[in-house]
Amino acid sequence: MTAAEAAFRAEIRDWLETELSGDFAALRGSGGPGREHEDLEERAAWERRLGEAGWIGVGWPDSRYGKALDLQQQVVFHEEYARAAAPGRLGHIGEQLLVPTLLAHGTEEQKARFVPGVASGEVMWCQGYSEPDAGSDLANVGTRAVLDGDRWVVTGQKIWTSLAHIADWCFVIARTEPGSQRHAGLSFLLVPMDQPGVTVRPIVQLTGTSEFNEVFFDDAVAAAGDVVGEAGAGWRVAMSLLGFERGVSTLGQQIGFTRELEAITVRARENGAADDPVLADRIVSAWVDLQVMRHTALRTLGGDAAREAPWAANVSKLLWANWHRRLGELAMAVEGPAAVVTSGLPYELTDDQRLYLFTRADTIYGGSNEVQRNVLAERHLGLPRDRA
Amino acid sequence: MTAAEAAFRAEIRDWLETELSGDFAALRGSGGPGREHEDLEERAAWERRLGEAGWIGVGWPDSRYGKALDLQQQVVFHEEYARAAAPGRLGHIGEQLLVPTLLAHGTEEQKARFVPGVASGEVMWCQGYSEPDAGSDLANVGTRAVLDGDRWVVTGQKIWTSLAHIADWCFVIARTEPGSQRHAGLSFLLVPMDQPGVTVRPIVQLTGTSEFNEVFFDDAVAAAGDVVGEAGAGWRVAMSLLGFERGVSTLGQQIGFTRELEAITVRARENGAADDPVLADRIVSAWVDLQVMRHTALRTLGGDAAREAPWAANVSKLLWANWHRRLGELAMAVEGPAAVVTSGLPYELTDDQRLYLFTRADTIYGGSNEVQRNVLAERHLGLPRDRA
Amino acid sequence: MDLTLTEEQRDLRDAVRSLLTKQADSAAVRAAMASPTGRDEPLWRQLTGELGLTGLSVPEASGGAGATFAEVAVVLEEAGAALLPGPYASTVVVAEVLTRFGRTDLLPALGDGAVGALAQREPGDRSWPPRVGCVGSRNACSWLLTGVQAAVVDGGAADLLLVAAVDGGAETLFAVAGNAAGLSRAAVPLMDQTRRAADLRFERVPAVRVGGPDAVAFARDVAAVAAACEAVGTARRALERTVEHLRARTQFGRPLGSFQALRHRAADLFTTVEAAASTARYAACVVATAPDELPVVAPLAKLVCAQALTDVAAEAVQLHGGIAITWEHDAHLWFKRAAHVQHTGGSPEQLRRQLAPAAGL
Amino acid sequence: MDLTLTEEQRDLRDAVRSLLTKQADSAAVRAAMASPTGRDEPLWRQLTGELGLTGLSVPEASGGAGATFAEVAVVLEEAGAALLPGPYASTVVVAEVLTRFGRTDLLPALGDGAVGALAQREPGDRSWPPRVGCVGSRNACSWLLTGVQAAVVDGGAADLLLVAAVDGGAETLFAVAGNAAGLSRAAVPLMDQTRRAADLRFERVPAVRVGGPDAVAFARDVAAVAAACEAVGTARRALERTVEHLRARTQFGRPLGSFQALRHRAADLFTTVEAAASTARYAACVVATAPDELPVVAPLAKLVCAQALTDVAAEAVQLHGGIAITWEHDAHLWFKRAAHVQHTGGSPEQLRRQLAPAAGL
Repeated sequence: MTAAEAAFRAEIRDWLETELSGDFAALRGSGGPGREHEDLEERAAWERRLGEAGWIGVGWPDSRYGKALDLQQQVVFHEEYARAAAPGRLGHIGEQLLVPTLLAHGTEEQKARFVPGVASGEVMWCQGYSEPDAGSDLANVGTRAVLDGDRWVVTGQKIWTSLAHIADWCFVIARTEPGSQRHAGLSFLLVPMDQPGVTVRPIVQLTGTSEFNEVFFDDAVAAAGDVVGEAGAGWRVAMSLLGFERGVSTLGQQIGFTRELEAITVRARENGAADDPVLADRIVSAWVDLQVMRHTALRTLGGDAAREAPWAANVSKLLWANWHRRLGELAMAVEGPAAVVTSGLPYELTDDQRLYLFTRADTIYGGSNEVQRNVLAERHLGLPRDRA
Repeated sequence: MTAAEAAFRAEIRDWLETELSGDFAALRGSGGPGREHEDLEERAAWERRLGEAGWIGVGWPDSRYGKALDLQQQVVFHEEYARAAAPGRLGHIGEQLLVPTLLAHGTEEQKARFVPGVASGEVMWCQGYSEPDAGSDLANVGTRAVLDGDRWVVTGQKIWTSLAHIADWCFVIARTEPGSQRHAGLSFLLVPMDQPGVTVRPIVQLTGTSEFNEVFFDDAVAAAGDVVGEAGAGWRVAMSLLGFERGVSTLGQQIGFTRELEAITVRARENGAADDPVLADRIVSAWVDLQVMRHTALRTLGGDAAREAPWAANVSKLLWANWHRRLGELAMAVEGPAAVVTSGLPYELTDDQRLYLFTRADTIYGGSNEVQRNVLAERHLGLPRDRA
Repeated sequence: MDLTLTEEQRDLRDAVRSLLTKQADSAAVRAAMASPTGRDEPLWRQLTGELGLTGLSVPEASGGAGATFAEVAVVLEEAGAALLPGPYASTVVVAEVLTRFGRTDLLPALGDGAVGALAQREPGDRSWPPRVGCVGSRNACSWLLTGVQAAVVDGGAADLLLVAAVDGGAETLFAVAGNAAGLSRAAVPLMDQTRRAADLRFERVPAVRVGGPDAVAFARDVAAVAAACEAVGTARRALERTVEHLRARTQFGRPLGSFQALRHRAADLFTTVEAAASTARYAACVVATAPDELPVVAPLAKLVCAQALTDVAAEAVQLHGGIAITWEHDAHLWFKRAAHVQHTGGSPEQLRRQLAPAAGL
Repeated sequence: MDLTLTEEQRDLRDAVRSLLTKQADSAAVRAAMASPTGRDEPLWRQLTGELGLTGLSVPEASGGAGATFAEVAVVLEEAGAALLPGPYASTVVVAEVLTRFGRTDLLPALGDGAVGALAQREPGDRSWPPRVGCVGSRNACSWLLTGVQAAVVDGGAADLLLVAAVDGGAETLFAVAGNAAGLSRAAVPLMDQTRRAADLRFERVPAVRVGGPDAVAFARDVAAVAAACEAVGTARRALERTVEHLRARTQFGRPLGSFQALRHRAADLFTTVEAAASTARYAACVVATAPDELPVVAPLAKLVCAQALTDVAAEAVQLHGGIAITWEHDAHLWFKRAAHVQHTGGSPEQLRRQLAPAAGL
């Protein structure tokens, strides 16, 4: 570690330590997958605090809008953020998906209008991709938008929309060329959420809590200019966005995983589960696989990764989603017969149970295991496409 | 157990005990999958001895040709045969495949001509189904037969033909209607092996030994009348034969499996492998799964099994093939670092190694895992056929 | 042993299935699990009264139907398939134990919907077989029981409890009335909401001795077989529903079930379920006809069937996709039931350790 | 740590791959494994002499190329991919140990094709880390070694042996010349015919002390990393060949690779291989730059990469179908190599037990 890196690390650590000791102290460990329903107001305030201090968009490649840290610094930032158990981000969809897309495909006017709100932590976004009848088939878009003078009129339904209930805007893939098929004729529209034509209905999950939504567009309106890329060429924009998911934040995610595994390991030592050699073997396996994920992340973030590991996003997703799902199973096994009892009525789950239940979503959302395997087989192994 | 059953069991046990103590004593444990190359002459003599005593074809439904034992008696016979470690059968293809096919589809004349030779243990058969370019696709038959006066002239190549090198006859699926496709236009022909047009080339396996062959038909000849069922309607005959495979002999097979597992368990106790709790857990798993196979066999041989378990053949094959393959892996793990050393030059494998290597064939031959899954999905789950 | 169903067993299965299809569909199950008692009272009265299903294997002389546990197993599979909320499994285990140990005099009024439950685990105990913690002490002509039992399924509603305890150093099985003096019961909430459980505290509670270590072991083993049969029913239904989904749902312009990767996974699950079903059936027949085999067959059946359900429920979620993560779909009910079966009554590792001597280790 | 290959490492990889593609194709490998020495002598001379690959990480001052184990790892992957018969891995492990412990004076003539080997297991020992059984005793200015070592890979051909032994109660690493008096070597045949091994008997054999317990541990760890790197190479090649087969072979009128069940399995294998490759690369860099991490990273890399190869080789056989069961196809060579790597140098269970403290247990 260089002195500059150490200093940078200390700076972030100090800042987080200070900020998370005051009003925000209670937010440590709050939010994130499976807990997205927690502390919404306080976490919104935390987003603004991050924005003030310039810690939103640290990896954006355009220094007009953020710190434009180098890769190593971004790694440090995400590691420290995770290590401090700082709260799960509410603004990550804007920060990690929308802004990179705008920086790559947007007009200067769009950048100037939309990026600062994300950077300040004031404006929240959600992602209108999945539809009820589409499943993993993203190109099966039924939502339509018609240009009517100076505005788009949008009609259709999206589903699995994280944080739609707190979002100010939604980026929506809609079919703008009537009669077009599959990937053609789609547009990437920016639609304000606070209007009569938009209805958000939370989806109650198997945990009894909600963090995904159905979003209904019923003659909802977007400004004619609020289309990213060309109208009708939205598929390319939408797909390039998928490439922005994860990346360097993986290392932060792994620190969260480490913390989860440590808690389970400690519990196993306390309650005697670790004395069962077969269960101990499973715990070590989980630890081993976590190290392998770390090595894979290091390799796929290295200098020449684009050339050496073009498959990184798919391999990483399969590895972490399956690992996390197994971790949920392990947590329950370590808990033993007590694992079946919840912590209270009406349906207050334990951490183990929440992990166990919610990690089932990991292998389904964000590109299911099956989609990742299809992509690996076609693009990276060169196997022929399944006949459609 | 009824008194009659006990007496019958004692009769078989005594007979085997007597016979396998004399000239045939050395044959205990000889032959069978992975050892098909052993003691060919002695095992041929054993076949004739079995035939003399009437122990061939005990399950044939026609009492003109054999004992026509009831199901429970057949179970007892196969169990005792396996328990005595009596030699692997050379005549099982004739006994378990050809004769049941003839009894179902053959003419009286064919039955009278061919069944007695099988029953006496004098005449050996092999099965000409698979072809090099077909893989699991049995309908992809390239072997042709043309009727030329009073004889069929057969040309083509078969592969994975067990025991072709000792067989007197081969039943061959050949295309007898030029230009026909897939399942149509095939015939089930009975072809003598001892003729100039037939060449047998052994396939050297990964064990260094051979039990499968390539069989080349080069204007080989069969009598015009030696077609089972109608000419051109051989697919139905060929497929009904697949239904005869296994069945009640499964229980005998499981006794062989039990013996293999017991040997591994004893070895694990001796060499300390059983003191490794994780390895011990694997051994118990293997034992558990063997019990499950036994219960499944009992259920699928029960009175109403045809109605309750029409999937029996596919499920059983998947269970035993995968179990046996895992057993080979377990044998090596129990042996530990010594597992990598063979027992001698040039390439004399240990029992563990032979089991480990040869069981890889279990999930490939006799309907691969993939074929079994396809059949289960289509026929028993009613899932739509993969698009061809 | 012929493990195929008899004509009568098939009729029984069809009748129960038909009833539960109507009376215990998803909406009814959800209503029952949200109700105060956790069960559909009219349905429970029908099952126990009119149909006499909790007394199925009780001798006719004792007011039962005089069938065997093999018939009970048929009902348990259907109850598992429907995720029927209520104490069916708990009650038939108690009835079987009392019948076997000649104490049908202790049977509560099964025809009136009476409930039995088995208590066999102390709080904090994760060993298997469970440590026996309650203590029985002789008191003139009866026994008094003292101790605590954790998360006893159906323990809150039970009219009769069977309790594993120690008496003079030996494991002993006691029967305790649900309304006995000195017994306090506190509901504990379960992740599997189709079940109810309670912590039980015994303070010098009058008890009747049912039997010694063999009774404790028999009760534990029958409970394991019951759990196995229920699990098979749930697994089979979860797979059926998943296969229906694969047939009906289209993606990329074709039914999901035409994708070979998914078809193969469904085929493997089918193999897993039918193999487990064979073992559950065998175990049920063993309860009925060959109880000597039970100490091996019971843990084996629980091990195999709990794992089968775990595998099927997990894949059912994955193969259904996003909808399976929602509260409104039944997949989470199967999945939570799977966890319940897997983590109670011995973990897979513990059950394999229990079976090690049988396996020659 | 940047784990992507440098420009120089890529060039090295390409050069070695290109050479081995020509000189160590399947036919050449089979000829070599059937030959008396078990290796292709001209190729071995070329690799060691002209290219200096066994001395890659030896300092230039000691006659090596002055690179690091990260470069050696690149070659090991290619050797694994080709299943190159011969003592490359054994020799570079010895070179790395002698370099690290400042004993390059003991290095045999690597440029002339000299061979090193590591002996670390007694006959009948199945523990891990292995029991150290040879005994060293001081004799004036030198040591004498007595004991037996089992199935030492390349032990028969080695010009220099590193031997784990006990000296005054402490684990000690000794160097012994292959032609030393009192050393007898007997070939033992291996299932993996691309390797040669020998049982070694030491009777008061003159030896040089290389280091104490840290040297024994370092040697064992570097051997583990070398095995991991080779295994990754073999796994990657086996998968490539399997994918080629899936592309080329048609069944039911379409390429096998268009069947989704097979494509998904290939994709999972790809994930397994690339994840293992990351860990092997990390471990190789640790040997080069951060040996403090080695006691954890080395067993971890061996564990992960041996398992990856085991998985890939098994599926390579299944996905190739019948042809893979034949002697003429290379699948069995991968499969036997997998077994060799899996069962030597610690079983998966043993390696996980070794890692338990690092995992917090």
